[in-house]
Amino acid sequence: MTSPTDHVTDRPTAEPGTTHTPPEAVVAGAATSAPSNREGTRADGLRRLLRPLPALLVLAVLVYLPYVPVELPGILPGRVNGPGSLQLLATCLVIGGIALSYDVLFGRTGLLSFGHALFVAAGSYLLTISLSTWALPLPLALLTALGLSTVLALVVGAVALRVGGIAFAMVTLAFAQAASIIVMRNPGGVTGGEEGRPLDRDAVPDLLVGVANAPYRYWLALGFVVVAWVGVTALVRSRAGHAMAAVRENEQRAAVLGFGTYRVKLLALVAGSFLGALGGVVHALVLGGSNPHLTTSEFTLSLLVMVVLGGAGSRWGALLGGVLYTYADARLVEVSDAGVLQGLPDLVRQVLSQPLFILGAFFVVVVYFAPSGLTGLGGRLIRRSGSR
Amino acid sequence: MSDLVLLLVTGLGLGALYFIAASGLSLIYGLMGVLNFAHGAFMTAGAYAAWLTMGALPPDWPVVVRLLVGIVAAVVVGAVVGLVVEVVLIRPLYRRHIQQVLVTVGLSLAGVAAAQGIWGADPRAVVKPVWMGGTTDVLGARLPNDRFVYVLVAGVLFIGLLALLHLTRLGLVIRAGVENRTMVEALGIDVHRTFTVVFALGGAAAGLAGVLYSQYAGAVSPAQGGSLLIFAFIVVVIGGMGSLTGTAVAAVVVGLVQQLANYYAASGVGDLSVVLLLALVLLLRPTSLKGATA
Amino acid sequence: GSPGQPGAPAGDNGARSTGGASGGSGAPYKVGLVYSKSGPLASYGAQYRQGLTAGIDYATKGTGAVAGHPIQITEQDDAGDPAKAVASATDLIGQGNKIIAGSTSSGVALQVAPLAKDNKILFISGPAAADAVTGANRYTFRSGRQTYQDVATAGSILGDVKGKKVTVLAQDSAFGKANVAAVTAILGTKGATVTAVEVPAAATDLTPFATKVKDGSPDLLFVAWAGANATSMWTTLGQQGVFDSTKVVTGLDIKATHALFGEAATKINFLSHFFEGAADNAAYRALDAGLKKQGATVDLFTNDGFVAGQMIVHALEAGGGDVDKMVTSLEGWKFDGPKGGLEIRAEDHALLQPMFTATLKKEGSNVVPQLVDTLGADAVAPPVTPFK
Amino acid sequence: MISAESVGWKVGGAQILDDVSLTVGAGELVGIIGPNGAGKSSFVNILSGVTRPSSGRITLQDKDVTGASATRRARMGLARSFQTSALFDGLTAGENVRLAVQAAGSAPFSPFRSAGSSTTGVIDDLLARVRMPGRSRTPARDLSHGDRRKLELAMALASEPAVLLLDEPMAGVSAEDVDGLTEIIGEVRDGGVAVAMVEHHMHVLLGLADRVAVLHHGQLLAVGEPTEVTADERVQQAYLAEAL
Amino acid sequence: MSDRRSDGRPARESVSVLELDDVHVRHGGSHILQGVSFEVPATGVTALLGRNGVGKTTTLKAIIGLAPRTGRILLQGKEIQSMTTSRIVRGGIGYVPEDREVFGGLTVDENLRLVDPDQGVDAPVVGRLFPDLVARRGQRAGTLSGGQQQMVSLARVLLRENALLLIDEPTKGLAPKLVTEVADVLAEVARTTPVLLVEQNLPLVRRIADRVVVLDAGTVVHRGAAADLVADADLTRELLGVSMRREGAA
Ligand SMILES: Nc1ncnc2c1ncn2[C@@H]1O[C@H](COP(=O)(O)OP(=O)(O)OP(=O)(O)O)[C@@H](O)[C@H]1O
Ligand SMILES: Nc1ncnc2c1ncn2[C@@H]1O[C@H](COP(=O)(O)OP(=O)(O)OP(=O)(O)O)[C@@H](O)[C@H]1O
Ligand SMILES: [Mg+2]
Ligand SMILES: [Mg+2]
Repeated sequence: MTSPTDHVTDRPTAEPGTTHTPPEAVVAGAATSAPSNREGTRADGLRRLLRPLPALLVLAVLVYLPYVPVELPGILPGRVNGPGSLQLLATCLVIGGIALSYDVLFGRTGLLSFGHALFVAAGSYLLTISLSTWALPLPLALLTALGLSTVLALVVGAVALRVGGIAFAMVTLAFAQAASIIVMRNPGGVTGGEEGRPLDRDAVPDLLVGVANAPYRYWLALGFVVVAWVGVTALVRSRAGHAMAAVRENEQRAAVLGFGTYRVKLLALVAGSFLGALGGVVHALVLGGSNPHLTTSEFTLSLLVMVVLGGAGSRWGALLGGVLYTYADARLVEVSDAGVLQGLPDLVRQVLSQPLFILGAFFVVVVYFAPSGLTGLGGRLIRRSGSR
Repeated sequence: MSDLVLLLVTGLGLGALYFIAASGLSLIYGLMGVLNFAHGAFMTAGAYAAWLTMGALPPDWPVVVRLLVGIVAAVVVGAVVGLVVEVVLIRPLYRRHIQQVLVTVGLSLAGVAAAQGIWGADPRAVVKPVWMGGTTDVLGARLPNDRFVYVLVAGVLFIGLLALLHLTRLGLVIRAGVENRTMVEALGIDVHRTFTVVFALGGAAAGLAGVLYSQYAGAVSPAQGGSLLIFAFIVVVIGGMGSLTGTAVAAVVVGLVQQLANYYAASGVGDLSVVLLLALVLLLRPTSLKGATA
Repeated sequence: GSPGQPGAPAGDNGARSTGGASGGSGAPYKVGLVYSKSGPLASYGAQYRQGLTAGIDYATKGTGAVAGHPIQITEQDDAGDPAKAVASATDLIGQGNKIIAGSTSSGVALQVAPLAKDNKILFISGPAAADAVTGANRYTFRSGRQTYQDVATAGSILGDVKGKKVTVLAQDSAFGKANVAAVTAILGTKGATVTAVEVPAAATDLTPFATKVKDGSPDLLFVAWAGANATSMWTTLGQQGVFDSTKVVTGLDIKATHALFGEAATKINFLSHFFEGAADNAAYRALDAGLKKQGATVDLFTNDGFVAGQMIVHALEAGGGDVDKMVTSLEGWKFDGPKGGLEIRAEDHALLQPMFTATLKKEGSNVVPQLVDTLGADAVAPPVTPFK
Repeated sequence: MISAESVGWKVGGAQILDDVSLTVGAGELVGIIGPNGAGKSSFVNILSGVTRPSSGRITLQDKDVTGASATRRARMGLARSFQTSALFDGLTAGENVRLAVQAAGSAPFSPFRSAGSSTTGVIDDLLARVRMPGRSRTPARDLSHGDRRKLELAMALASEPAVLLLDEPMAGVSAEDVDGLTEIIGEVRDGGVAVAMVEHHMHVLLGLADRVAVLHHGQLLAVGEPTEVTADERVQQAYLAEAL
Repeated sequence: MSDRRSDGRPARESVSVLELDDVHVRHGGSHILQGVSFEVPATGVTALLGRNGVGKTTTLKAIIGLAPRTGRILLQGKEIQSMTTSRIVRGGIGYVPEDREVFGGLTVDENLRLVDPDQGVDAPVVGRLFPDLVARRGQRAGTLSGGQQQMVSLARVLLRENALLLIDEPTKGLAPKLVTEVADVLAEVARTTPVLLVEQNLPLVRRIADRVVVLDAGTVVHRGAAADLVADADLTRELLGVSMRREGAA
């Protein structure tokens, strides 16, 4: 009972599946820390100008990374701008962007979807199939992949949103599971079953192929994150974004106020799925193919984990969660391999040599000590040091 | 005819297994409002506990006796694991449902990985009493004997849990705690102890499910619990989240549908049947599901 | 200063010599391994790795070096996940490894193979059995057997199949489907009637499928099964009396699984790629001895690692660091592996190799495989699949 | 203007409402009283579209809305408050009101119109009107019970509705503020809004209501002038007794 | 109208059952109770008054351990400020929360059996005060009307012997007739069990309260006999914004 409980509610929420969003991260406009006083409009204006600054700084650094020939032993494989590092970072960024798209549903609208993987996979597979089987030119393939995925999202959303709460989670899970089964069955040889389907190299620009071109794939991934970030920001700041927050907090009340809750939820689902599908497309380009891991419910579950890890309902949170999770998943393999373990008793070593064990345990620790996500923890530390 | 009998009986046996796996899940969901993703890991723990115990006992003891001791070990280990997890991990996250769920997600990852690290990823064979491996001829169908055991155990478990929930004070407190723990506490009831008891009970049920499933599969493997957990989830959801009777009915229905679809329908449909059933139930009768309109 | 080429290293491009194996003084030859050190196929991966060590040892006569250049091996774990494998392979290629070997799972092999072509490096696939690896591209080779060879071996067990009924019991997956296709292609053309019973991945109880098999009363049942519920499958087949009327054939997996056949063990006819005691020649004895040194024993995939080691050394001897020369030197190469005489077919890089049939015999509480027959490489050779 | 024509509602075998007809005209305030469990809240739920009646007809602005959703009715100018405060708990009081203002403003739903902050003045104004100034930045879940009730009222008022349904707006409001809030509701009515208001505080209704409807066991026991109704013996017996 | 309870015994003679000494409650950034001190005598009704949001409910929650508090709280001389809620309640405090908080999924009877496993809705006190509940014993409490839920909430604490009752706005949402009845019940209960009552209904306070404690912005601004406050119209207006007499006349 001495856990960090800074926003305990007095009334327990009995409903499962409802989100506990930290108050500081709710509706746009108030998304960044609420200023304690409302002094002058000049200070406000300045603040508004400065608000995107951290994001732009981070972006600038990220854009420059492929020119940084520094070695970070233990942190990245080889040079920062080596192909291995850039490939890893690109994967992290793509997944981070996808987590961001998932947060549109989960963190912003309170829709616990277990089927987000479906749309990511749709983007990825449709691109691969358009290019490799239907031999469409790249622009047309992109349009096909995104268009069909969006239509899919509309159809699935229209059906699944007829129910709410856990039932919604399960219906979306059912759809995703069905898609997963279909992909595994390799209909007409287009998906490659559990072995996945590599992308036809001749169909994509040379700049995206080959180890030497890792920087371009990295920038592509970064570009996707920027698009997702801007998209989510625009959405959240719009009236629709406010309506999404309303639906999340109290759906019945939102309906009585005159928000078309069904349409708001459908919009959130389609918008999130569109960004997810875009992520899938970029994922296919970065990895050079589609693999069925994207269709599994474990993937959706890991998206949920990422979003919560970073902090639901905050752009930084979702992105950071996605990037960190992917990074940890990839790099823990090295840690568990490390010589550090050699001196340990057999049993401990055997257990610690499993990357998933470390990831799971790490995850428990984060949830435990930063219940409102890593960004929530960061925010709290900043506030604490600020008030001293 | 004999085929149908065979399918119905094995379908029922399958449903029984699903119910045993789902009952602990349903119980914990009932009180905590938490879908326990670590339930699969609990089952795995039970299965390995039984496997180790049976291996440690003198091989000249009859298999049945070793199995019974193994089952006791599995149940005890399941209960202890549940108890420890509740006290150490779940309790401090009091009232944070999502976080509690996430802790169990982390546990499920770590638990399976730990088992894999210690005993390897490959399945290990378990011994099975000869009678359970045999068959009984009924109407020309060769019915595997172990299915009768599963049905029997599931039935006893169902009645026991039902009695617990509706006839005892603990059951009343559990059902009240589902809705509003603060108020239960404000009525002078130590709800924490109840949580712990329930988690231990759920863990024990998981242990039981784990050992029975390993008997069914003829082997233990780290991912085994997880594969059964998927169906347990589906059963709990179709059954109406936390309703034990619903869970029981859903388990039988899912078992039968799966079995019949696998035989009579084209391959592929059999695979989708459970998923389709789930979607159908949810879309046609969403209101019958508690928690559906959260 | 102004940034140079993205992805370029800081100073000169010289290969960093971080020491290496003993016995060489020249710059090391770098070989990258991408395989399953953790994840579901970790045991296959471990065997492969043990075999590889023994193979390199054997081929370099214990020096670990080729013409004075030590072979420097860098390992990366893919945990069976193609996405991780692609990232790892990119990293390794980026670090200057001209040879990549490994690929425990078919999914990984099929996604890494295009990278070999993109980046013009040599890829020697490991235990992955997918037929599609053969003929994937000029840069891709394999050191193990492929599904076609398994099935052809099974066919031999039945003898003359003309007019016989053959049923394939397979999982509804790419692996299963490949087996069905192979059986239809091989035995169907020889006059057998082939039917398939496909088991969906989500099936828990296998009674319906055992019943279907029995209803068809085939002469030969070919079981293509990979996965944890094997015991349950065999028990069910036994309970429904399939063994009483039908000859049952399946592939013999690694030792650890032998106990899982339960009561059915002695009633099944096995086709085998490799097992302890299957062959005897210099290479086999070297493998055996090499494994003993590592505290391991001969098992299914130690062969694939050993052969990979032989191929790596041969390629380096002939080509040094020149990939094209290495490729040419491997094409058409005939040599003795632990299984016997092997040949790398020039047209599609299929590895032509002998195959075995076996039975399991009870020895105390253990079961051990007994060799029944050895099939010549020609008898089971797959048809040529030219490069795309 | 809203009216119910012989509305009935049955649930689980129990007849909760039975043949209730009531019309509230523009600029009229009708008080709804009755013992606990008489069906008042159920009636408000049916008028606002939160529940569907089992029989009868609802018309809103002369259109039949019996089958229309709560959202549709809200768009047609109906606003309501809940007996148990239904707020957006995670949002601040100000954001709660802002959402209510916006919902009203965007009759044709326009996803990507910017939310803007032009509403800030309106929000602070409304919060001041319901006697909770300076509470705008408090998250709704941290508000005291009385303040939640007031916020509930503010949100109902925010959309400048044509028809306003209030379910016990004064329950839990401090004695000091009751008069002020009563006055506001009176002003709204005077502005031409049709108001129906469930309330147990008789002294509030006596001064405010044009007519009072009494529900008893799901049936309309009496409708009429406040003084007339309170003088009715049956009403005295079932409901009022000795007022505190 | 009397400023004494019906048995005529003045409240101030009794010793206190509950004592708050410099109790603070902080929530996140806000300091909600800023040093609240008062005593509740061992008999009669003590009314806790104040405008909306001044901290009345928080005070009750602090006493029973539902709000994080510092300071000293003594129940019958024993410190309880560091005990868990369930222990405090078992120590003899009954609590009626302001939001009713009945268990919606349980039947009326089951709601009551949580407190009194043996009698539940069959307890005489329920039959006497709330016959409506007896008639609805099998109905799920979630489907009860607001007022009916309030009855369940009240009945729950009356089933057990308590050293002290904390009751938060019990008459909110009750029909006038029922308000009168509840007032009588409380007056009767208070004869044996002291009651700390939060209430906005001033006529009711005037009728049954012996003493008053008035809060404003998290601090106690007035303590005294109910009669004294009622008599002083200016003081009432200053503390509560209205005059009790005018209200009563309405
Ligand atoms: N599902 C149900 N089953 C049985 N009775 C029900 C159900 N739902 C509601 N009721 C009953 O319907 C009646 C009307 O409830 P409603 O909430 O409309 O009353 P109300 O007039 O608003 O009372 P209050 O003043 O106490 O709020 C109550 O007696 C309640 O018990
Ligand atoms: N969890 C919380 N976090 C922050 N502030 C809170 C919290 N709970 C209550 N408050 C604040 O504490 C103050 C006192 O609240 P409390 O509920 O005790 O008031 P009250 O006197 O009971 O008012 P009412 O008459 O409206 O019920 C209010 O200003 C409220 O906003
Ligand atoms: Mg009501
Ligand atoms: Mg209060």
